[in-house]
Amino acid sequence: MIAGISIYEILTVTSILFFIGIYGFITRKNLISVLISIELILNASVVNFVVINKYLYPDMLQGVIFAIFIIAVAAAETALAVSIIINLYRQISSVEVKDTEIMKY
Amino acid sequence: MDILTLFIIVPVLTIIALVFSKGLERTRVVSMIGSIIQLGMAINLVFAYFKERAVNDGIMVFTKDVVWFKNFNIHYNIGVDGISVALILLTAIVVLAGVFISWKTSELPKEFFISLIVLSVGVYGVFISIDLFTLFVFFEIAVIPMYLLIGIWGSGPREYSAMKLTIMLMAASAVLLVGILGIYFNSNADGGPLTFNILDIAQVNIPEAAQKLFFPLVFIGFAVISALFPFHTWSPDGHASAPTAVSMLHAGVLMKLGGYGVFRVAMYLLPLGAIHWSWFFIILAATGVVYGAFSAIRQTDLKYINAYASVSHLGLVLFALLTLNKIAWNGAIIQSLSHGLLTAMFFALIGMIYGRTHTRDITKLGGMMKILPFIGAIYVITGLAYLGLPGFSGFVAEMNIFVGAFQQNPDTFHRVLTVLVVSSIVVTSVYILRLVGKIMMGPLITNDVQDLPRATWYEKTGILLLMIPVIGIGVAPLWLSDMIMKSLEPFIQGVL
Amino acid sequence: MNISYTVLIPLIPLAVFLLLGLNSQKIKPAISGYIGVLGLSVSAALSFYTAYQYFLVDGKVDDVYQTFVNKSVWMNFTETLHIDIGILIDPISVMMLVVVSTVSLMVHIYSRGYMKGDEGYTRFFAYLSLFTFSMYGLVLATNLFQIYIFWELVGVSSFLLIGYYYTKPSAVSAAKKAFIVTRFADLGFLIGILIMGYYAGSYDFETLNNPEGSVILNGASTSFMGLSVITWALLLIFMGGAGKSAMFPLHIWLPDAMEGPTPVSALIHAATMVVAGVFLVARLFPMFYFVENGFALNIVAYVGAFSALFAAIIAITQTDIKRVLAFSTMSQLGYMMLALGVSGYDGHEGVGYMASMFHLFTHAMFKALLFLGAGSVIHAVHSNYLKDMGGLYKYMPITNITFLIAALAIAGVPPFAGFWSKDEILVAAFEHNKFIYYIGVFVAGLTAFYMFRIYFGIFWGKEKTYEHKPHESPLSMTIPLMVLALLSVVAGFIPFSEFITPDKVGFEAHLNYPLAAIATGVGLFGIFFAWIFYKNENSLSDTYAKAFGPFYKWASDKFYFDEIYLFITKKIIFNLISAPIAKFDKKYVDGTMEGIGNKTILISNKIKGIQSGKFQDYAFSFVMGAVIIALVFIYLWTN
Amino acid sequence: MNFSSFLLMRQEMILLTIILLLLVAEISLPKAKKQSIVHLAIFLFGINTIVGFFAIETSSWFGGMFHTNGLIHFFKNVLNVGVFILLLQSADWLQEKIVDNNKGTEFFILLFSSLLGMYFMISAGDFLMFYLGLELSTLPVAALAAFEVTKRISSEAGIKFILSAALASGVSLFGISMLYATSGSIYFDDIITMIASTNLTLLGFILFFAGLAFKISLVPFHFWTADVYEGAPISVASYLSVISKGAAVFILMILLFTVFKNLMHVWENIIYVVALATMFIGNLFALRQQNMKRFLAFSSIAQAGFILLGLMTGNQLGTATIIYFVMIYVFSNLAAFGVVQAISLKTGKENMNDYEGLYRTNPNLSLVMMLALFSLAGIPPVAGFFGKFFLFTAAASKGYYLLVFLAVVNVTISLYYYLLVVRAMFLRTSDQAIPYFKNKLYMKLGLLVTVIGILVLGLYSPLYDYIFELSKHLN
Amino acid sequence: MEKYIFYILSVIIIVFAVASVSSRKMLRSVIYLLFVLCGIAGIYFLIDYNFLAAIQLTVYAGGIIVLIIFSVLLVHHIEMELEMAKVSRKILTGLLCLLGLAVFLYTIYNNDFNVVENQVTTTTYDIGAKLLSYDAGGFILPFEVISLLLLASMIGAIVIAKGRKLNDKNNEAL
Repeated sequence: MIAGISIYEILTVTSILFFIGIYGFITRKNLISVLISIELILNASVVNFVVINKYLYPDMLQGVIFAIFIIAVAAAETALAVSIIINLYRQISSVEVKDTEIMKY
Repeated sequence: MDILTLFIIVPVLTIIALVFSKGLERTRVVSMIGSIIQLGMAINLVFAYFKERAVNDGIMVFTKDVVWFKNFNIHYNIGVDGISVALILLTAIVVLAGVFISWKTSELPKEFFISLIVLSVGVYGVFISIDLFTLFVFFEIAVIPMYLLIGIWGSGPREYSAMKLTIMLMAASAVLLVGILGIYFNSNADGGPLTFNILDIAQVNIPEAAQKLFFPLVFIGFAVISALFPFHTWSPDGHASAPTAVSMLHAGVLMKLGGYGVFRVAMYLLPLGAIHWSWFFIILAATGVVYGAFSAIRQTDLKYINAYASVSHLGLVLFALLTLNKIAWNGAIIQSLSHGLLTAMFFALIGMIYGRTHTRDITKLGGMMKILPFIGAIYVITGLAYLGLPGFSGFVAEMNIFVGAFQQNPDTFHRVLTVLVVSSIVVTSVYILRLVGKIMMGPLITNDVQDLPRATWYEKTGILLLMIPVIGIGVAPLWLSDMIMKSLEPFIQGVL
Repeated sequence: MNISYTVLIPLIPLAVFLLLGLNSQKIKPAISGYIGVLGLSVSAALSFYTAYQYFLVDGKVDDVYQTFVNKSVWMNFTETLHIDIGILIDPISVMMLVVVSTVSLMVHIYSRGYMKGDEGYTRFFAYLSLFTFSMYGLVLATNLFQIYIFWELVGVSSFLLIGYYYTKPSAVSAAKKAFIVTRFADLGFLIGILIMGYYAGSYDFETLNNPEGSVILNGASTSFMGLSVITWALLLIFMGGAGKSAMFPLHIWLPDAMEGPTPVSALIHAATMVVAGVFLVARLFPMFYFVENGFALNIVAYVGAFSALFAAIIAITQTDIKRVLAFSTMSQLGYMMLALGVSGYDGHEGVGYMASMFHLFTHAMFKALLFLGAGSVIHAVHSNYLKDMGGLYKYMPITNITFLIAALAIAGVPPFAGFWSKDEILVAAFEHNKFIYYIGVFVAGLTAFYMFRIYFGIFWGKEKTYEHKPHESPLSMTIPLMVLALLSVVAGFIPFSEFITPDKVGFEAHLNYPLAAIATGVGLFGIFFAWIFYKNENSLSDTYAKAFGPFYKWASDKFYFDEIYLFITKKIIFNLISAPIAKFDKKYVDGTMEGIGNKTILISNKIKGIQSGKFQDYAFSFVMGAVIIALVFIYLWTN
Repeated sequence: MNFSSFLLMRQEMILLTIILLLLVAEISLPKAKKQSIVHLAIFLFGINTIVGFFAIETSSWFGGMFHTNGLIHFFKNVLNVGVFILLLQSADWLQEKIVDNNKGTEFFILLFSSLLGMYFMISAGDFLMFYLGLELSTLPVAALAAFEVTKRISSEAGIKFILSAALASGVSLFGISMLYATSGSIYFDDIITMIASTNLTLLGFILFFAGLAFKISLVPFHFWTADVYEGAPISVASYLSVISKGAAVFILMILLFTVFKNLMHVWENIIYVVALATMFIGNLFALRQQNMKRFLAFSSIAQAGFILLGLMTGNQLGTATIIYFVMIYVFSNLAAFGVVQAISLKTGKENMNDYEGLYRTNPNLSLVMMLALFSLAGIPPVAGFFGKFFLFTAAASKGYYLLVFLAVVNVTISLYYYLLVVRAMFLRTSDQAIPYFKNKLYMKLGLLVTVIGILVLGLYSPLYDYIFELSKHLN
Repeated sequence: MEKYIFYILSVIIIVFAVASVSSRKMLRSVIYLLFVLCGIAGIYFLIDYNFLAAIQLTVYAGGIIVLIIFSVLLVHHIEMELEMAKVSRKILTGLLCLLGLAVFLYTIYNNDFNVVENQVTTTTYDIGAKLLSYDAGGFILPFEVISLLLLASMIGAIVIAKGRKLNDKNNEAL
């Protein structure tokens, strides 16, 4: 509990964070930047879980533990994504999004 | 083994035998034997039917009921009445004739005959089904081999025609499916279980609103395959591109499924819907009759002429069904048989002519009677039979339809339509005579075709197979019409 | 009277037809000719025997000729409505049996000579047998539907025979025309039958024709557009009859039908089939007479009268001798119709009916004779045209004499057959309708004129140069000529009124001398003019033709009726109905179906851009999809 | 917690064991014998598949985190059979292309991990297990999609897939957090009792649904599908379209029918719209595809749309029809992919016009393909017809006649493009037709099993009855 | 007091998040992300989830950020400026995000949260006990599963990143 701060305000912040992530995901031109945006999105969810746990259901730790798992999964995801990006870079010497558009229509 | 299921088993066995038969000759012989057995069974069925009818006065005889999907109450439920028996006989005849006519098929013959027989399985299946679901299954089975038959062995724009035909027919059966589901889910209106059984559903009072909603769907779903105007355009292209035997089977048998379905499902199960909608569809049907006939006048391709003629003649079937009258219905069934035989004969003849002259363009043909006397004579006879000359089956059918149409609904609307439809007999004679006059009579168009091969034994056999019942029905229609009339009794109750 | 044996009369020709038709390639021509003649002889003998039995031995009960029926059901509609096939023996059917048998037998014999050497010899006899069978079936019919069935069959035999020379385009088109025009007329017939079946509840002649029966008594009860439905039905049925009997305006097929072999013209298009229309009206005479006071019958009278006049005028101008005869036939058929139209029912009132049948009978004899004679001439000179003929009397004496007899008969010169029958017609017309009577008299004059025009043209006049020297026809052809000539002389003396009347009670007919004198005078007058114009080649005819100016031209072009029909068929049906429909079908009906398919593919191509290959676009859609679903289903569309 | 509970988790245990055994084998097998890793994997997985057919009882473990019952067990069996067929079909490819590169074991481990993830996902009793299962089933597949490291399109497919999947799971997680906020628990059993139709719940549900819809490739969450299928190795595309989609459908169905049952009045509308969009978009795009993998991708999107029809009922009938359809779909689609795989492996050709004249040279393959396509199109008497018919029946049972009508319109469109392939194979002849080749045993077996499935599944009604019986677990 | 800290943290989070998704320099973008993550860790501290804050800092800041920086260094020159999206695209995306945000916030603010006043302190022990418990409310199963997940991702990452053995048969790169 943060004194004087209601859950609404925190959720507002996470929502904004979430959409900033989405904005980044859609507009960034670099695969790694996109990855960064995903971290923002995931973090928004993580904070949500933690805050909801704290504010609404403090006696169970479900939210917190969920958050821990999300962080772990995010790490795994990032690692895998980075490896694919690097592999792609080895092939075309580029990590630009526009170079991943040969399959379309 | 039960007498009706054999109609599924025997063709399937034939297919299996075909799969394992090697060489052109053996393929032909196997399919011929298979088809002859079918014909034998069909003839046997007619006699068995009469015998059974004497002791059994159920709506359907030889019924057999096996639960299939019990949760949907889907049964493998079969049985026949006089109408199905007649149509099964027609199918057997046309299939055998088709096998004879396509004796010379040399490209992928095995596949050809297999597809042909698959088609016939579907048709038999529809005619013996009492269960809506099985009926629908067989209906679709009958349609799909057409794609391959036209696409592989056809001529001209075969890919286009095959696709068009398949898509339009499948679109229709898609509509039909909705209709069938509608019927199914209203089959518990009186508190019973949901059922696909046609005879059971007929006892149920399906709410009028539902009938009005689903009748058009079921009707159109079936009628498209009977080339209902304006959904007939698959038919000319399809026929024109199809190989001979396929045209025969298609026009001769497959298109009959439409009328049969309309009668057996749409009219029987949704009588209130039929009464409500008949005015609309009867306009379409009558338009189709006249429209098809006039279109046929203008065509120059033999097969197109026949295709439009079929539009006209099958329009007559639908028209008759929609008059909701027993005599006309009787006529409709006989017309189905008659048209099936005659149009098959026509297509067979066209195939023979095409096989010899390599053209179907009537402007390039003339005076064939001189060089092909047998084919020419049969062509003229078929033409005359087609335009409803007494002594042939077409006359019997048409007179039943006309008399029937005149009996029911003596209001101006129906009268005008009836007169319009009756007048199509003149237009029919115009295009038939134009055809006969152009290609069979008159001077030989080219002199380098003085010597064409005469009709071979298998061609003659095929033709005679079709000709005999045409004359048989034409000369002595009473037994057939009695058989049909009796079977119509329960069906007409609903719409009266 | 036991009539069961009469079944054989139609069945024998049928058997002959099947025998010859199925084996046309195998049977030798000579043999097939014998088979045909033999078969028909038996039928004819049976017919004559029937006539003898019926008229003279046991056909009458209490002075009324009885109707004998022998039938069985062929097709069931309802309990009461069914089509029967059977045999009906009454005065007119027996009379028709005699006519058909006689002429057909003569034509069969004649054809053996005329058709010799033709490659389709067997086929020809098969067709003839088919026709004869159908005609027997028609005249013996017990009900409307049976008559319609055989009506169609005679139509098709006519088609086959006109198109006998099927490699000749003109023959083919004539055959087509004949079939289609009569088929059009039959459409009316059929609709008439349907109406009759519905409102009268029966097709049976006995039921329909019964003057005390419910059909006639209640005939006027249901009306449609001011007329009783039964009248409508009768008019439509008459339309069928008019088509077969070449009444104006459905006559156009008859002249063209002369493309067929000449014996065929004699048999079908002069003596038998074309009178089917007259026979049909006669068959339904009580209905025509009683329903709505004979309204329909009046129409018959006027159509007949007009046709008689119309055809006679055209006949004057034609140069093809067979066409002249054809128009003459049409004219005489009009005469018969006219006679029916002015007839009454009871006793002597029925003189018109009697006269019509009488004329039908005599006409069959002398018109068949005329055609066969013309055939003999054509056989000799190989041309149909008057301009190729002349002075044949010395080469063809028998033909000449028999033709003259026939011409005199048709001209109404006593004591030849035509005089008697035509006289009775004029009497009937005089008694009922003066206007029609005048037409009748005028036509009688015209008839004599045009008939002698061709007679003189063929046998007299200037001799033309012939490629082969003309010679008299063989015996097989001249014997029928002589037989028919004999009949044309004596037929007039048959006391027809004893046998054939509307109410089936015979009456005594006697000559009305003033009227007979006028008719004969007019006929002789016509012959006289013909003699002046055509006995020797001169320019008088041309002068007069010029005097009539355009009228002559119109008449010789048959008042452009062919052109009108051509216009209707080619321009209207073919170009204005069929062609647009075919185009409409291709463009709009098919186009719509195609369009649906093409549009689908077009849409498919149009929207391919959204699968852009950029996963960020995909993400955009993803988020937008989620947001929009949320927006819509949470806030906008809640239920 | 005792031994019997492990027995109830035996599918997972065996699969885990297989993964470990393969690791051991990788280490211990000499280089020359690397090829036999494929045989080993297929053999081991075959055992797993067979063991799966032993019945299992209903139970719940780990405080409700892991459920199992006959139905869930059946789901797993369907997936097993699918994967087994897939392995048979991919065996040649693996031996020729993958094992040579020393990546055989990794392939199997990744594949089996992913399958294990699906097991957990289906058996999940809470959102955490669900989430982990989802990720476990997705991440290895991303690696598999990028498996052909020398191919650019493979890497492209991999990166597209993993980034899109990450976004999807991110969105989904945000939704789950909202659901957690309103219901106070991540356990399904608790949520069922707590859930109320508040707006926040609905928003959470929709976000969560978007994440799952991504896996099933529902419009508008489907865009990755075609690109990834095209770029990924055929086995992986096949896996994605059949197994992965099937598992996602199962879990979606479980969640909708149990957890979100109370929201049905909302989600049935959503499903309605999404189903229509999916069918139309899938079909319209499939119309113009030339690459067979892309073609099948869009076709599978359209099929997903049909599946949704069954969801509309929310009852036992719907459950049964969906399972039945998915099962048939597994066989049909695997058959189609199998043929594409076989041809691609021998000739490297993947385009539709390369198939021209195929029947003349390779009749058996063409027939298999035709049967598969007919089954997908829903032509009797092959199984697909029955599957579709029952789905439509299910939707119609709730009165959604218009939806059924539009669906059958789509069936017609789909028939058109399926026939395009049939046309290429049967109707056309070509000079450059793919020459005759013989398939190896595994491929033959793989195709044979699918064909038997396609032919028998529809006609053999007791199977449906059995599924219907099982379906009561969900309702 | 906590209130203001929260506001400051929020501002940090949002500002750096925006900066992170709009920076033209790759490396800076990553560093901004680090600030965001640290800000979030701060919030965890604020609500007394110290363990979680620690994980956030170690796993995220220590693990993921490093991983990303590595990859950036592998594929980029530090100075290289990033290409930016078209303005129209930015606006469109921005609008979409605003719309989404509006829907989210409207929904959230219209929801009554049943806030429980509490000052419960969660110890690391509690979390550890939960993670290893297989009773109701325990998380042993996910814990095992995530290990598998990590293993699988690791294998996946390695197998893809370990580079290719140049092999003729497979040299069909596009």
